[in-house]
Amino acid sequence: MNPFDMPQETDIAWCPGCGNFPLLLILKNALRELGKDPKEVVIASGIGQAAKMPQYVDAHMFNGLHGRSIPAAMGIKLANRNLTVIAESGDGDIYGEGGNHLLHTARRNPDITVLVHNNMVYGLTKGQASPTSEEGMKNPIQPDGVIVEPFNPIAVALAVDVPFIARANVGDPAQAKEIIKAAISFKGFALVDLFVPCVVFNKQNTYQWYKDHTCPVPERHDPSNKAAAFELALETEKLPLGIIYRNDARELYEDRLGITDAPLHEREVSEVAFQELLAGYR
Amino acid sequence: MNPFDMPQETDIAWCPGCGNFPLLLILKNALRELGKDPKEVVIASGIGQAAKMPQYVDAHMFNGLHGRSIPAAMGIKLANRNLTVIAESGDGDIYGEGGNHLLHTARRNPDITVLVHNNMVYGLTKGQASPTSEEGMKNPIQPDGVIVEPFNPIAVALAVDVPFIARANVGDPAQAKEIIKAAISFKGFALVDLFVPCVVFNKQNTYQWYKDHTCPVPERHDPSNKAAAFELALETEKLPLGIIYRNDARELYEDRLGITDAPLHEREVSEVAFQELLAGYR
Amino acid sequence: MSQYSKDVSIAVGGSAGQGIQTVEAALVKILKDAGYGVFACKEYMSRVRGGSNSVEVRVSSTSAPRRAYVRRIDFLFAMDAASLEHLRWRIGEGTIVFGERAQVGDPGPVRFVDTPILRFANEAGGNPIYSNTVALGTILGLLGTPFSGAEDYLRSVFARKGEDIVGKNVEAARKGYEFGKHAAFVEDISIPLTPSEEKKDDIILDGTTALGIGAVAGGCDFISSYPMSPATGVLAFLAKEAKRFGIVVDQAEDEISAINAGIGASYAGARALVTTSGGGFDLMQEGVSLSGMIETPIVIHIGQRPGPATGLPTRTEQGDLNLALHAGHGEFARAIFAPGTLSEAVGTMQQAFETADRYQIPVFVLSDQYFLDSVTAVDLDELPRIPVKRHIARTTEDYLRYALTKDGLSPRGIPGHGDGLVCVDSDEHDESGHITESFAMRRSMMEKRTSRLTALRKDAIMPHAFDNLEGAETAVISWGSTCGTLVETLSRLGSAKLGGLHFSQVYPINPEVKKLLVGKEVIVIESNHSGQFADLLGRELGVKVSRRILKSTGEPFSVEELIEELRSEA
Amino acid sequence: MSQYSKDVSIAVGGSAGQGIQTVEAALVKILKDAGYGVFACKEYMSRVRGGSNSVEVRVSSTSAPRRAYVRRIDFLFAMDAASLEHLRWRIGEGTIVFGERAQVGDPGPVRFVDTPILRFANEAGGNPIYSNTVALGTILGLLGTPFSGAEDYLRSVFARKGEDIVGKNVEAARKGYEFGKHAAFVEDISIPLTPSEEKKDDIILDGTTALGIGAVAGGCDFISSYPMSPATGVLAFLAKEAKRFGIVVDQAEDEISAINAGIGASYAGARALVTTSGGGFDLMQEGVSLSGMIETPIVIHIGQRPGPATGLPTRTEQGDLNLALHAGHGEFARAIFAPGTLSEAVGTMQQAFETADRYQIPVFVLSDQYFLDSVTAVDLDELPRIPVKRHIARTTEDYLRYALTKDGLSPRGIPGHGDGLVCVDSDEHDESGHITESFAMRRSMMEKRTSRLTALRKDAIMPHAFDNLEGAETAVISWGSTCGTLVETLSRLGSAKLGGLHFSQVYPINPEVKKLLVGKEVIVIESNHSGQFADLLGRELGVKVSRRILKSTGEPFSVEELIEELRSEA
Ligand SMILES: Cc1ncc(C[n+]2csc(CCOP(=O)(O)OP(=O)(O)O)c2C)c(N)n1
Ligand SMILES: Cc1ncc(C[n+]2csc(CCOP(=O)(O)OP(=O)(O)O)c2C)c(N)n1
Ligand code: SF4
Ligand code: SF4
Ligand SMILES: [Mg+2]
Ligand SMILES: [Mg+2]
Repeated sequence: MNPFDMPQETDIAWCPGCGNFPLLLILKNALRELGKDPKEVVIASGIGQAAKMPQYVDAHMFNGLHGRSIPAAMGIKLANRNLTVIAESGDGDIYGEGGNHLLHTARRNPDITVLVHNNMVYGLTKGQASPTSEEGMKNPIQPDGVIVEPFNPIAVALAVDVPFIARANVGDPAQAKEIIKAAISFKGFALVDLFVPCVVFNKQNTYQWYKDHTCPVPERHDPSNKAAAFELALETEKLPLGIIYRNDARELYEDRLGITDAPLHEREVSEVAFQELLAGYR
Repeated sequence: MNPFDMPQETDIAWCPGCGNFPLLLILKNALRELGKDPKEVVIASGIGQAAKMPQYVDAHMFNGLHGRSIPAAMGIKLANRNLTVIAESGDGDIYGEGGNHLLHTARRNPDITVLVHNNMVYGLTKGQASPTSEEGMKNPIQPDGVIVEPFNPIAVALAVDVPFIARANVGDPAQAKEIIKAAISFKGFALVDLFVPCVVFNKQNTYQWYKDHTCPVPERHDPSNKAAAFELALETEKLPLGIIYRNDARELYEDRLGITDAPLHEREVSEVAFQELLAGYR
Repeated sequence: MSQYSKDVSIAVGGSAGQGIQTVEAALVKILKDAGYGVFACKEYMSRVRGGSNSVEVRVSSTSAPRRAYVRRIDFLFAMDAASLEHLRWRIGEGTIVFGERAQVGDPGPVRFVDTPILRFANEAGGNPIYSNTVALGTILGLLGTPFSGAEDYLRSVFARKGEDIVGKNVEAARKGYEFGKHAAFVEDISIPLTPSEEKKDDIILDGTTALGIGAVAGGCDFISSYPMSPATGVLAFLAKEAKRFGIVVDQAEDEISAINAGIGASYAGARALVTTSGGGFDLMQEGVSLSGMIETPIVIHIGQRPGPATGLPTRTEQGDLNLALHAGHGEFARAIFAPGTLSEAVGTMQQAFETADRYQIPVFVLSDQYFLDSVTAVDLDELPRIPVKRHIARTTEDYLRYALTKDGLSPRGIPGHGDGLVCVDSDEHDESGHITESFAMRRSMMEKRTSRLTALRKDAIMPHAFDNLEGAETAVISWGSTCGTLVETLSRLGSAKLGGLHFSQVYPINPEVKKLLVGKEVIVIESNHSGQFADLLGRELGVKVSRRILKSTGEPFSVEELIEELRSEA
Repeated sequence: MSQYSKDVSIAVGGSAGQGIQTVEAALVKILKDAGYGVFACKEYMSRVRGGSNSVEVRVSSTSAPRRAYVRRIDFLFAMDAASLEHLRWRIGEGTIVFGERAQVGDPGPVRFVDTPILRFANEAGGNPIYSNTVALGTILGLLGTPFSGAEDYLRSVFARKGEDIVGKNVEAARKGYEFGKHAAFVEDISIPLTPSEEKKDDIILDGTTALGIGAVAGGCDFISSYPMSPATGVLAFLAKEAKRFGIVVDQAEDEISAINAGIGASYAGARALVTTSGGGFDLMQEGVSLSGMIETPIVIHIGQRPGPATGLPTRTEQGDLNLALHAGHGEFARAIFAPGTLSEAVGTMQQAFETADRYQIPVFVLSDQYFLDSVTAVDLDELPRIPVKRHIARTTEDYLRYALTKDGLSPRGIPGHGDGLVCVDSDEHDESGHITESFAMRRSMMEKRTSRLTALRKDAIMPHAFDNLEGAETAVISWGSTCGTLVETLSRLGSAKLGGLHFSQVYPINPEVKKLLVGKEVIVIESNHSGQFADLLGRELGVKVSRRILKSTGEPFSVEELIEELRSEA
């Protein structure tokens, strides 16, 4: 029994064989192994197949708008920093619609974990190209195949100095779990790009494809070396899996904002301070 | 006389000493030296001090919404590829509000030039921090100084594979002009980050500061080497000026879309094709 | 009188991925070609596999075609137990349920025909995927249409898959067909509908395709959009036709980009379209305001679905009229269309481009999931065509984009077409399109941008009156997708007291409409919670609406439901 | 009667960067402390340097304070030629223009007092920047208030700049003061206003500060916003106070982020605010819809300015009422406030948080540039205070976020506070907050989200009646920022036929309001083009508005203008 299992049987809306199933298990195991209590965990998601994840995890859920899981997660964290806050959604949601939030929340560095289910396609809306779709992939909006370059999330994350950047493949659940654990444990903004096959709409990036096109981050790689990490990010033959970049030295946004352990809803408006404020306008 | 000078005297809304004045001259000179006819040039801008630029250039103007100059410019280019299309705005506009469009338009690679007046501050709205403001800069919203990391436009542009990336300083008008000319001449999506001091609201990043904190791109730098360009982008002591990255091999979005030289407004709906279309539903 | 004398209502229920929509498509085509009137609609969950979805196909004569959803099911084909449960509330006295006991389990207290769908599929093709074809055959057998129609259809559809696949499909269909014929005999089913002999020149469309064809006919040059149900289909349609017509199709990174690219393209002379649903449209509103300010046309299709927020993504609602009406900050002119039939869809989409260009404004076309997914045959002779006039002026050297004129409309120049410069500005601007802070100019420009509303109002499409509105005591009003349901309802109620009025343009409203309503009670039918069009009628015409019949569960109105609601008024 | 018997209207015109606003601030403070009633407002161009801006300061008695913009200028201080041109249309018979001929050039046919502003500045401080202080001194001299007030003020303001600067400023002021006294004598100016002796416990606020203080008092814990004129001030105010009160202030990358962060924070228990203007608000609308769907409170301040699009960024308008009313796709409950006085601003901002939390909805506070920049003294004894009740429930293990209740309101739990889990979903959801496709549940949840409107309506703040509305034939209605102007207009018209009614809550409208209007003609004053509140009165109460007095040039109504408009009705 995992405390994050739903208390009752749930009709899961994913297709049989969908990569989201293994990831659900991986996430729940990671949370359990970290010793988390469901009551301290909030999963904020957007909209998409990936974004349904929190529907199936027994924890707090904020299932918001397509593309907006990151600002919502940040708001939650700032209001109560005792919570473990995960933002979780698909590649279309976080890299496409919500791309601007990724860029700028990284600059702030709140202690939240961003899990992106990267299936290189828009699953829920039935097979349009996502930002990470490979060139040439046929889809309803580009019948002759994708004619734009894919988005490189690792490179972009490096460029905006995300202090924890990793990539994992649900085809290797053990590694994926450890990476997710490391990301959640990391104090700061952590991004994990997860390869999660869509078996219905992406017939080219299959479990096998991900197996064939990935390799572990080279052992000699120093994750604190950003330039080296960028070179890894540019690899196209075999996409490196593991922790690509890590910088433990960045200060948290919460700390820089002077946020204490007391959640905001416990804050009281000091009458003395208020009278002082008014006095300033006498 | 420059054909891009306004036919009548114009009340320019910038402050005396503003870096936008030298840039206005630089841009008009660049356009003249490229032999452009005002009737073939469209400047699309957003909102901000920078975005007022096309108000003072005698060419076609699309002064649209804050943050949205890039999609507008792309739309214009796709509708009539014979036009020379420039998207021009401030750092807040293009890197902040409009960050997502920079990311994803780069992936498409339309033949437009993006000129960002980077004054490291929100000028028009009176001195709030922009994405490129330095940490610690005092401003009305962070009275104790900026507490987030600055946005690195060069690094981000590299991460999304912008095929022409350059940086210039209006303090060196000759170089700035040449770079702008190169960017406009470049066949593809070109980004120029321009250092343009705001003399009113940014008292730390002055003409002198830019002079002291910049250096030319090292001569040995190979602009076709993306990893090397990324290392240059990470420099913080002296910010390199010049062409940082250049890749002439990327195909244009216009070409990949099959757009011809005939502007879209000349397109006619072929009745034969229309009848064929209908026949398909018989 | 036979229960089938006017029409037969067939429902097929199954899970997503089972392909029940292929049964729908086949039935519609085969029956239309056989000389019947056909209508189909569907309802489905927001999932790619599993769940319970259904299609409804109504078969009628071509002289009295049905064009609306009915609750009643005559033949219910349940492909699994869950879909039988899902549709059970619609099972009535006349319903016969067809399904395979092994799949469906105990069907409960219903008239049930154990139909060896899976067995036949395996026998004919060695694969459960032939189940749909078996069901198709069975239905055609029940209806007693010639098998040749099915055979021809299957041959043409599967031709490129090879003779083996064709053969298996035909065989599967035939097994079903024979079973159906036999079942009709056993169950004493006889369908008195007589197919028409006359060969009509018609095509089969759904709402999405009709709007897409309208866009092509309307000279749409450019579309940039971001996928969102139920509006993605229009984007996909134009993508499919892009090459044939030279249309530029761009998948945007978000809705903000989409509308700004559209307005950019329109500034440069293209007829531009965006398609989205309520949530995505929210993000486009600043763009709508820009279009209003710079007087640059843009056509916006909103495929409505139940909100707020994500709501029910695959269901239907007419909840975004107020949104379109007030979208974008500030005040400026606009027009809103809402087709109710597929031929209106083809027409209003063309009209939308014409109106947008003529009046240099943002124009909306509102549809909804029910409408977009509804299928009927459309007579080619009646297909509306509006010539593409570009309303673009070649500029002279002294060109002023916002030259002040009597009617507020300045000749619209575009860059690169003539000797002038075309300057547009989201700031308040002068005649040349440059920024101004003059209050006098502001006043003139506000007047300019809003005064065209008078002409727009006079030009507004008159609503379509039916069922003898003139003589009726009460006008029952529909807009957009509820049209078909109201038409059938009133014709079935057959009351002289009730007349119908359908609006395919909902804003502005032609002032002449007031005359149509003088002295009548007014009832408005809307698929939303508050009666947004009823409010609008009050605001625009001062018409008092005496009753609002509203529904916002995510399902369309059924004819039965409307009949029940209106019986007391009849 | 002296032209100054009720009040003196002083205008100072100069270019941006010349610091005329420091003159305004000084005048208001010194005159208030001296026992006068004061009001100030400003108008300025969208530029940081140059152009022509002006401030208006009205001095009155404290017993009959003025709180509105008048066109009339008694003393016009022109710091340069351009500002004299800029304000020339407001020069009337009684206007005396002060300025230095060397700066202003030929002032034209006006009553002109050549005032050596620059010369004195150079003499006193060796620097033109002392010009403002000279002007300040001159005004005080004209008014004949004791110089000690100016001296005290300058000492305290410049204290941290050192004795030298203080001394130069005092000297500059003194030179102006002496000149002003002399000019008053020469020009035969005598001001009959007597300052009040009574020391009131009051503070000086502008609209921005009043809203900021209201937010602090209302328990605002969190604000995330993106700068946009004229709404940025509220963000800057809270930023300044963040440390003192432990408020979290986040500058967002865009407005979409701002509202989603706000709703996230609110979900986790914070009272959250966003501040923006129309264009930025457009981008927040999907977030508004989310707030409605997940029943998570959020307070939204819209500082209105003239649209569409960028419009006139530093000017004023009330054009976004319809926008707020219909913002966000789908249907759900909301409330909209629009304070008309600074003390109402303090109060309604608190009420906004209380209403948002109590009803778990998005709540709007509408202001505009004119209001945000208007300054008056506010009596501390009358400062409205509403206790901060959080309306948050500790959850139990079986907690259901959307438990169905009679009034549609479920106890609001937040994560980490109790034993339950708090699940919210932008999809249609069941009581536990998980996604559902049940139509029955949809119906219940739509009912739940909208039925609270009944209670909201009953709780709605009643409008403020004045000028003997009860006995009047005609009710003249204001909402938001036009309040002060209407109050002064009616009091000056002094007609028993006209009564006033000011709405500080514009939606929903308390049904009791209808009684106040029974049998009366209704006139509505609005700073917009179409009369949006007049439409709303029609929709909400069925009230027929007989006349709309509208203005959308970007300027506020002046009292004179309203008097002219209403004279025929008086
Ligand atoms: C503002 C907005 N635009 C569009 C949509 C429609 N939409 C829902 S999910 C989705 C894409 C899903 O793709 P992704 O995020 O990759 O998730 P996946 O389904 O592939 O897991 C889209 C476009 C929406 N809900 N909201
Ligand atoms: C949607 C929207 N949000 C905010 C604004 C207000 N605004 C106008 S310009 C600007 C920032 C300007 O900064 P930048 O782009 O760096 O240009 P600069 O003035 O510094 O040249 C802002 C926040 C707006 N016009 N529209
Ligand atoms: S469509 Fe793809 S991503 Fe969505 S549930 Fe099915 S397999 Fe998974
Ligand atoms: S505020 Fe700064 S950027 Fe704007 S015009 Fe003045 S100096 Fe230039
Ligand atoms: Mg995806
Ligand atoms: Mg800037």
